[in-house]
Amino acid sequence: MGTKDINISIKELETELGQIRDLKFSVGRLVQESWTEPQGPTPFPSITALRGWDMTLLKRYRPFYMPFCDLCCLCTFGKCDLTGDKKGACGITMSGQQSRIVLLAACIGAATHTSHARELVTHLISEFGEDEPLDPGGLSIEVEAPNIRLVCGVKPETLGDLEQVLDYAEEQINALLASTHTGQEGNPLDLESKVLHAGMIDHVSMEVADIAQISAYRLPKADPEAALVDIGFGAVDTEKPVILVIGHNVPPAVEIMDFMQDNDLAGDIEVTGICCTAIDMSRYSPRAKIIGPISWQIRYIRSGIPDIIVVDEQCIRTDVLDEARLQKIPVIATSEKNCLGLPDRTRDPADAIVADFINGSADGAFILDPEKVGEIAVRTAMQIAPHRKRQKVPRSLEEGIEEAKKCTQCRLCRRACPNDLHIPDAIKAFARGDPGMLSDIYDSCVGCIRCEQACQQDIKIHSLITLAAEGKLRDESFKLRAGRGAIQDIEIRQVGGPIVLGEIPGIVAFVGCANYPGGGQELAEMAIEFANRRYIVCTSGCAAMTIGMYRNEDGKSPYEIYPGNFEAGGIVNVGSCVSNAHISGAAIKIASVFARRNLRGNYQEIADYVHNRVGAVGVAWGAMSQKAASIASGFWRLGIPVIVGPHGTKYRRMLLGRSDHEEDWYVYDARTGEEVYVGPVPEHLFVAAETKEEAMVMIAKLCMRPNDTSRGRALKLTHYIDLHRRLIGAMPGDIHRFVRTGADIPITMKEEILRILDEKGWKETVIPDPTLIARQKTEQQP
Amino acid sequence: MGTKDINISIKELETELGQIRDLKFSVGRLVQESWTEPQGPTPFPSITALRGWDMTLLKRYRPFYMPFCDLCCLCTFGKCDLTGDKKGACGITMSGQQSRIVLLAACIGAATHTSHARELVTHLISEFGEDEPLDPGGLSIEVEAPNIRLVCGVKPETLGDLEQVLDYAEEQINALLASTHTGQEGNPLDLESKVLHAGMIDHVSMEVADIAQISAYRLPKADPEAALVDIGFGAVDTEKPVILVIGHNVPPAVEIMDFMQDNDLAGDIEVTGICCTAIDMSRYSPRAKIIGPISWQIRYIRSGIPDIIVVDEQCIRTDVLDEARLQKIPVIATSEKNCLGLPDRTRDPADAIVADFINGSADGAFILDPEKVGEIAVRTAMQIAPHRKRQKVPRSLEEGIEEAKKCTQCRLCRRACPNDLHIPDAIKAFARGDPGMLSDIYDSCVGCIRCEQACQQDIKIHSLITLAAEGKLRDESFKLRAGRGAIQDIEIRQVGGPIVLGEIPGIVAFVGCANYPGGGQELAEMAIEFANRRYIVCTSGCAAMTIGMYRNEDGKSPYEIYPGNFEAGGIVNVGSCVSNAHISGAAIKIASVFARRNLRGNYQEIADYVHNRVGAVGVAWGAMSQKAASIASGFWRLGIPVIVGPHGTKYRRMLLGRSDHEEDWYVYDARTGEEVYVGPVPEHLFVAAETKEEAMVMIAKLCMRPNDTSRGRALKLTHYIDLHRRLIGAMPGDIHRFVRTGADIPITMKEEILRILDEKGWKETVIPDPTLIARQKTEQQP
Amino acid sequence: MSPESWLTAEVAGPKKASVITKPEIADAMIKRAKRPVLVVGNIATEIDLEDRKLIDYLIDLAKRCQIKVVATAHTNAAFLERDFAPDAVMSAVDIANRLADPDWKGVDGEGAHDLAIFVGLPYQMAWTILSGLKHFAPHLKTISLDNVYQPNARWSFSNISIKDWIMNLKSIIGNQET
Amino acid sequence: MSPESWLTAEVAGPKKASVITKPEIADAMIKRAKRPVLVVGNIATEIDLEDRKLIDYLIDLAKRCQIKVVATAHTNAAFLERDFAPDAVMSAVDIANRLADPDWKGVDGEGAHDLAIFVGLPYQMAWTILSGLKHFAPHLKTISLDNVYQPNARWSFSNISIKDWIMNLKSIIGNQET
Ligand code: SF4
Ligand code: SF4
Ligand code: SF4
Ligand code: SF4
Ligand code: SF4
Ligand code: SF4
Ligand code: SF4
Ligand code: SF4
Repeated sequence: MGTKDINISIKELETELGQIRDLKFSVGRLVQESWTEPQGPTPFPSITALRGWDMTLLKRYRPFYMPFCDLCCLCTFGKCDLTGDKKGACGITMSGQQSRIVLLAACIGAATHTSHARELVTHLISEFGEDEPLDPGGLSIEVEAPNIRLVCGVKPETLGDLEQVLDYAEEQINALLASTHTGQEGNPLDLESKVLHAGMIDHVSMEVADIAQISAYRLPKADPEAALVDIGFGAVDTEKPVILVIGHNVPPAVEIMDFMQDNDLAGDIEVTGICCTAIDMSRYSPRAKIIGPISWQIRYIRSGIPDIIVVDEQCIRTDVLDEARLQKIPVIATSEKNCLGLPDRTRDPADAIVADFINGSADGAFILDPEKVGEIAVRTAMQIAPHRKRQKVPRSLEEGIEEAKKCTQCRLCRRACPNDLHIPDAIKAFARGDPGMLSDIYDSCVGCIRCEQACQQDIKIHSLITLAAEGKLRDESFKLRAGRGAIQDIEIRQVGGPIVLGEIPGIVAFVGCANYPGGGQELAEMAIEFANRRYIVCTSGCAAMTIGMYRNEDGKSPYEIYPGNFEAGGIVNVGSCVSNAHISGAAIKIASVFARRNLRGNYQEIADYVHNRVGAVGVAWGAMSQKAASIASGFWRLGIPVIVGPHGTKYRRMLLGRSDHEEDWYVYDARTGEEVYVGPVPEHLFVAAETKEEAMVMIAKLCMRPNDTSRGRALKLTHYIDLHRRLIGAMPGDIHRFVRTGADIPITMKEEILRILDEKGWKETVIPDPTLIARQKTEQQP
Repeated sequence: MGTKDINISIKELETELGQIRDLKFSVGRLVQESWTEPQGPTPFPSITALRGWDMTLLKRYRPFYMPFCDLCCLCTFGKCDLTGDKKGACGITMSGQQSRIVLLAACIGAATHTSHARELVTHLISEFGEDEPLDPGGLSIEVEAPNIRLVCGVKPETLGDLEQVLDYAEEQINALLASTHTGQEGNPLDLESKVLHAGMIDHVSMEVADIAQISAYRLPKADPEAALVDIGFGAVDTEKPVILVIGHNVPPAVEIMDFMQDNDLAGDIEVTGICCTAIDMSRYSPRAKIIGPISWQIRYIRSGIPDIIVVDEQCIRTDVLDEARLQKIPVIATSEKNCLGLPDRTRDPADAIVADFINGSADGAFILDPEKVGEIAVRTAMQIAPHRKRQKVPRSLEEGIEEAKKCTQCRLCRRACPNDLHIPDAIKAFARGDPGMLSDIYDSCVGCIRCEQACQQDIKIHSLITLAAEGKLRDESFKLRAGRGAIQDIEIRQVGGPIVLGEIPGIVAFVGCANYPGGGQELAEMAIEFANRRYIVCTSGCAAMTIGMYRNEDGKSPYEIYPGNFEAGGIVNVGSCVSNAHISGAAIKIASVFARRNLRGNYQEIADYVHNRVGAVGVAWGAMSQKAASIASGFWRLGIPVIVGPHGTKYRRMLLGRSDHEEDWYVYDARTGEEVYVGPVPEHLFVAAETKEEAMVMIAKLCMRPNDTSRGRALKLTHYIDLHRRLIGAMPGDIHRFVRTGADIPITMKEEILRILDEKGWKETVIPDPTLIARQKTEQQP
Repeated sequence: MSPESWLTAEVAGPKKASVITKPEIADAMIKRAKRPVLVVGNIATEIDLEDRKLIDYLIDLAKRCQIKVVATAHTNAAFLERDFAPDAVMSAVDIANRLADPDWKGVDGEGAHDLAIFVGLPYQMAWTILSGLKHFAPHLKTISLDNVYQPNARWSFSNISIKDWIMNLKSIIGNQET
Repeated sequence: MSPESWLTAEVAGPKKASVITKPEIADAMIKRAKRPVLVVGNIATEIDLEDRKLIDYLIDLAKRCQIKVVATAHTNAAFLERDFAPDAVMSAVDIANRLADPDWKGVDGEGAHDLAIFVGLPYQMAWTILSGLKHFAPHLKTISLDNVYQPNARWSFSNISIKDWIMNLKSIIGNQET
């Protein structure tokens, strides 16, 4: 599809240049003229073009479905009872239904990034022109768009070139979404293959969005030393006017900062942000301050600190207007996708809108012009701030305690809390004057206020929690390394060998949302553990923020301790959610920049390379959204495993390998064509861990790859065994599956392991040049 | 967005023609050069461009939400309990959640038609070239694409021109789908506005699909006398080899018929179809035979009649392969959106595939080449048929009765039946040898086999039903007028006046799926009732089939009795689901061809015209799917009300007017600028009727419009009152709301009505030149 | 007793109807209501209860305790045949939509209803409509008098036999006389 | 009694766990099982029941009726501290995935388990995992021994107090002795 769609044929054209007859050309082909790499087999792949590869993965990593409901309610034939082996009125089975829901989520996620990219690219073109060159990394980057090159087989050079990529993405998502219609695809594996397709498209669109904004807004260009920026409640100077931006699409925030700059107000106003817009504006200007991830919305608005709130799109609480109204904070909605029911004042003069905000006759406006938003936000904040009345409720500890006394101990709050936190006990203690338990709850609270919704006494539970934890809140002031964007080609060249040979034990990417089962600290601990073990730690989005909101005894955040380089022991914040494309991009670039495989339109071969050689693992500990689902899907299609927290089981299915099924773990040896047993590496493609301890052991385990050299494998095993011993107790029971030859055995544990191998009847095998693609077995690999 | 996306700018281009520098042009603009109509305010409208119009409608027709579940389970923050006034963890309210689900359904529906159109257009371009002219109606049609012209502001002339329209549709759907992401749009009315946008896009895409296939395949071109084709089980000559096609995308079926034609087999094989592919292939060749709507799938496959089954996309039972396997019928899947888990044999030689089907080594194949499918289907059917073994189960009445005796009267079947049919009683009677009740059930059974799924005794209930009704089944042989496609401009000119003045009492469109609450006969009765009353009756899709599956005392089907002209008393089958665009198109053309309003990019004005003047009502009595949701949404945005059956309440909400709120029913009088009370016309935008009687009375009522002349209104009232009296008993209680002046009163009932008006304190008002658009009130209308 | 939806898949929850375990419950609710309304769907004209139709019981009920009656669909015709004039004729979604409006003045224009009794609608339509009221009419109590469990009503019978149903209806009607 | 999910929104149905109204029920199921397995999640190491931890009760249970034990997450460490070696250490989804496979030979390689007892997993994770087994392991019976209702198990306690829980656990363990 893709390029074909934008073939253009003109019979006759009169322009100022003269008349042309019968001109035919294709934009896609033009763009490629300057690129000599030969086209691979699947440029712009259709929704089934990579089905063969998907089935290869899915044969090994079978879906284990965990229905989140016994029913299907997607059409008016329903609801249909799908328990037992019942089929719905359309014939669908429970497994089909679950994978259909996964597909729906992946479509929503991919559509969200694609639409975000579309809006951003359209805006940037209108501002910078379609010829604005793409430059995500200056001289240090030659492969500027690994996902786009790999998937689409084109090499985008300007903002305008990105449009055809988005056309393709939109077409694909549309076809995938259509597949979820009642009476379309019902085969679970075909639906799963479509999920993988959605994920792949998602990474393409994320890449579009991020390289567009990096290029046009001059965000850090693959800079390992991007600035350290402020993060945390306590970092805000509340004496100044305060603007709050929430969401994922940065233009309004950029315009706010530009307006300040142009009017010499840069030091006078605090621009604070939540979620990815916060990350992206801190990439634009290190003066911007990040409050925290998604879960900080309620507590920050209720603090009464912001003087105006600007929301764009995605991950914004839909009740932001209600909460803001209680605090009398005006709200500006700036995205067509999130209008909040506000009146469209795009064409009204800024003066009028500011005046309405100040005199309180308007509590919000929908304004589709980022520049105007910038002006209005700044002017409103400046004018409101001096008269700002803090509305914090309850106003004092005493008032809070009085409120807590209303509690009847009905436990409905706890039964509404996704983390089953012991709220009633804590409220009881608080009512007696002891804020300790409630303050503890703050540490694992995801700020969803479901507890408040459930409380029949209308106790503002979340407000009490933040009241009890006020000291902690005020103390939240940390440093985050601004999102650096892509990974440099040179970094890839340097680590490519050690990674592929297994001598850097792995790349661990902590990504995704903040639906943590036990607080954000766990995430920071994990990141630190693996950085200390000299894995390459990558991060993005809410996870990147969370990792920054932690300090050691010396008061330093991980970003102040570990370098931002893509190297062993680095903690690499690539940026916002859309920057995730640089993580998949790095894996792809290992295949291309380091291993010199052809990239262009050559998805299957590259994925096979990554799956068998690049010991990367994604960890989405608080994965919550549909975007998180599509991001994960994109990693899966590249054969990169993803670990989620316990809430991740609500995504309806895992993709689990069976280490005990020996027949599943054969690969072709590209050198000999033989099939070789390589053990369960990586064992799973999508798996939920119950606790951070389990997650850490899993990370170490899932970094193993068939291509590991013995030195590499021994190193990886050392980490795996060490973590297992420390966190789970005793040696792991499956070591024999990961030792291929005697040389794989970590020297320090040689005897013990040899004894185990003996018990298990272990047999030595060979280390192949691994591939899952049958046709590749006869080709010689470089 | 739209055109902007395909602006092309080339700095330098070397072609065989020479070198060009700095060429810039836009395809959209080019296409428009030949069209002199001035561009309206909203060509290629963005997702909020028509928000103002939507809010005008939604203010009058407020959503009444009927949640289908107390929970939201869309992300891993959930499930969230939304009862009471609880908000979800993302802040969404129950009403927001319901409209989000409606939007999700509308997106799936619109994506399905758009993807269908894309697949079709891509295929047709590959076959006929992008320059193939669009010609949906020969000389009788000038406005070839009313929806496209209206929405996009472009005038497509060739197949290739349709691609930019699809690009636009895909972009819009993508943005709408993104809006459903957790933490995006949560305002119910904004979500509803987006639903309307999805519906509008849906009609554009349906139009693309149908005018493309009409043009390329030379389907009937707006022909009121399109052929009468066979429909029904009994119309099939089972002595011949039988091919069954199921779905919505006609190319494989066309290739089947072309292969037969090219090989002189046209008379030797029966090509039979279910769903819209059946309708569309009967438009291609009147030899094709239609079995029936979606609900006939199980009974027909189980009959063992088809020798091979070819499925394409949409509304295909996902268990078709399981059912076919039981009958040893091979299945060919032909769409990327519905692969059925079958091996991809697109590149295998036809001989090999046919051989595998014949010798039974393959029970299905996925083949992405319609031409190859045509050959394989025909050859397989020819070779299998002579050896066909009927597998019908149970094989005899006796066997069936034995099976019925296993029944324990547990009632689980009835509790699984969407229509709560009295299956246990009927099975009991059948076990005693009396098939009567079971045969009665056949009449209202929608063929979903949920009863069988529930039965713990594994009784093949649906098979017993068809066994008991075998006589009826064999007797199903009727005539359907093949889908004529568009409405001619001349027809529009002729009926435009009478419709707008109210002198043709209304246009009633029976459309949509077959999820009938009480059997298809009700639909036929309704169609006949309104044709007899000289309304213009339109139909499409499953509804068109159902209306055809009925005969009067003389053995004639409605299509044999009523003309196919778009005129009072006609029954106009426009075609398959995508042909619905011709029904909205006809309403639009009344505004443009008849009333000469500017069409181009002028959506709001035209919708306002249609809403206030064109007495059209859609009836989707068995609406089931997400497509039905998006089709209805497209009608709503034009201000055309839609009635659904009782199952339609599962779409989660109605759009209901409040006849008792006088303030809701004012319009501007374009002549005077005054606001005038016009009564609740039409009273609702989306409403479910409980029974066909209620539906009929509602149809008559919802055809009234502010613009009706007194003669027109009197006529409409006559029908309304007459139907109300006959079906509901007594005079309707709201006549006073519909009488504006004495002249509106039907003469025959003058006294009685005057008395009622008197009792109600009725006051005379004026008949305005109605519009809901404030700015229009000062303009003089033609 | 864990009442189950009659159509197996139409599960509801967490907010579910309390079961009318004995007629006195319905009774008390009707008595306590200031402005009850009875919404009768078309199936009431079809169901045989001993030698009468369901609708005949409902007429008794309406008369004896002066409940306003709304006839949906074509149920009105059956009422008229029995010389009983419902207070309003309205589609089921229309009456539900009005009931959800706390400012609506009721079928007689004299004030909002505080109790709505539903009976005789198709099961799934009653399910969805009662769901609408459950969620959006907090000021209103609802009772289903069908012989099947309607989880979205405030009160409902569980799935009971025709015999029990008759007994219950008779008892409710009878009690209201006293 | 209509058992409710502990987390209010995690409603299930139509297929729902039967309630263990008295310990004898669990008892009988365990006795009847040929190859039971006990899956213990990390929360078992945290919950205090009188002066012991939940895990201590589970060790008693496993020992006295010779049930194979799978420790998920880092629960193994707590077992080892107590000198009890679980038969397998596995993630919760891993053990569930294997249990759903009728051809799996069990933690000891000697044959498929016919009963899986779950306890100590986070509520929502137990909910989803038990749902997976409910739908895809028709050959397997499941019991939840947490003190909250787990609708997707075959058998579960309703939401009971710690006191009742202790009593029940003791009774089950005790009964197994005899
Ligand atoms: S799938 Fe979700 S919305 Fe539907 S019935 Fe189940 S819990 Fe409710
Ligand atoms: S999509 Fe299928 S399973 Fe779901 S409600 Fe509709 S008919 Fe039932
Ligand atoms: S706000 Fe915190 S304590 Fe309240 S329900 Fe959500 S996570 Fe639990
Ligand atoms: S819901 Fe409210 S009243 Fe009940 S225990 Fe929680 S805080 Fe107390
Ligand atoms: S990481 Fe997740 S929650 Fe955070 S901003 Fe991104 S999508 Fe939203
Ligand atoms: S989308 Fe909102 S309401 Fe739905 S499950 Fe997620 S947080 Fe809860
Ligand atoms: S197949 Fe017919 S009888 Fe059976 S459940 Fe469906 S509609 Fe009812
Ligand atoms: S489900 Fe089966 S056994 Fe039960 S009543 Fe129906 S036909 Fe009889």
